[in-house]
Amino acid sequence: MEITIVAFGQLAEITGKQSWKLQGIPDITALKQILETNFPAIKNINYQVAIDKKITKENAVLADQSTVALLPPFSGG
Amino acid sequence: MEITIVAFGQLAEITGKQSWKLQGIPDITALKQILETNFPAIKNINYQVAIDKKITKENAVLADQSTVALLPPFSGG
Amino acid sequence: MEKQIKNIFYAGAIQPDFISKSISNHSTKTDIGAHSIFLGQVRSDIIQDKKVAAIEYSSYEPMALEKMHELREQIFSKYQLTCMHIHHSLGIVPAGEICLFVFTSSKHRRDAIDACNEVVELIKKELPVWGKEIFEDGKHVWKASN
Amino acid sequence: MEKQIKNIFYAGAIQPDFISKSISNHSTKTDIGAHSIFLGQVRSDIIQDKKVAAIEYSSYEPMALEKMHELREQIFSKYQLTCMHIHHSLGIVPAGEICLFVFTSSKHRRDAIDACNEVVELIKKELPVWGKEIFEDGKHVWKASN
Repeated sequence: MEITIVAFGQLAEITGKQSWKLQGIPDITALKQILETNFPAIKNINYQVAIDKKITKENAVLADQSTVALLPPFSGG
Repeated sequence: MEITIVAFGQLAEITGKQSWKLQGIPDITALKQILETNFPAIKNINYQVAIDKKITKENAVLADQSTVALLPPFSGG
Repeated sequence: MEKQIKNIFYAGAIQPDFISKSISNHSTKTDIGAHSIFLGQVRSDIIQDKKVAAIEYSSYEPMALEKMHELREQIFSKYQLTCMHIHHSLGIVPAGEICLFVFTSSKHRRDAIDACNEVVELIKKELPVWGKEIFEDGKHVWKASN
Repeated sequence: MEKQIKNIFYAGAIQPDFISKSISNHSTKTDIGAHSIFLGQVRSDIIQDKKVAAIEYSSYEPMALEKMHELREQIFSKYQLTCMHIHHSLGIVPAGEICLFVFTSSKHRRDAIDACNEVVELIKKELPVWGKEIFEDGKHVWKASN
């Protein structure tokens, strides 16, 4: 069970990377816990999570090969 | 006592002229009567009148040398 | 104090190049964050089975310019604008070409957008301008007010 | 049926010439009576006593394009539009230059104007795009959402 994480904006800055793989993460809640443990500054960002390009407000189970995007507040336009 | 009449759009078409002079017209009501007698088709147009570039909704006395504009409904833009 | 009356009239169709020059003129004004532009384009409407080929615009120019000056002051007192530019065609504008160009700029978008919307309505309602819709056969009707 | 996903991204500052070409492309569509255009321009804001020299835009592009496709369908189902064109910069846009170009066209003006306003709000709220405000000294802050 492997997922790909992609990070943008200040989240890419905090994590120091734009894309990486993780194994054995069952769901979004578990992923957030791991990320916030490894990168405590993430907790200061009001970020959203998208699974395979769809924003997920609730917890959700992660399927093998899914891509999880970490999205800081949008500021386009 | 002389005033200048200027007509625009379909009012210039109906009267056949864009500008002419009239003598001895005391006020707007008198002017409208004369115009509507001479050019009955004017009565079909919902026109406004401006004295010296200001629209006059009510009757108004005409001063010597004033310019009265006959303005059909605006359709700019 | 002298009133600075700006001319808004433009002979014939407003050219896209004129619009792009007007936009690029604002690149030195780095306090602007938003531009709102409205363009009126002449439609080839079908009226009584005949197709409009062009509109010929005429105006009572001295009155229109005075009125536009008043509307300008009204808009600037209501909205936080950096600038506003208005251009209206006079003479013949073929179908498909631009006859009205309204351009507002502001720091934040709501002022530019709301001012642009409002001034377009005021221009159509309050400026002594008339459109003569000319058909392909040369005949015409006077455009209904909008 | 295949979805036709349009690219909205433009490398660097959107040039005024690109805008004028986009306008003149519509002169053959003689059922259009009104165009509404919104342009976002990069401001040289002062933040913590430092002046913004440019904004560098990045996006999660595949998601942004899918989302824009949805927004497009939503807007077309709500308004009577002839067409809508959206262009958003990616990469560095210097202060004073254009970073967003939204262009709607319709027969009557209310559709173009209201659709343009609404899609600008949706773009700012829903597209995964980020602006990094770069100061004259090369340091940066992340733009606050708007």
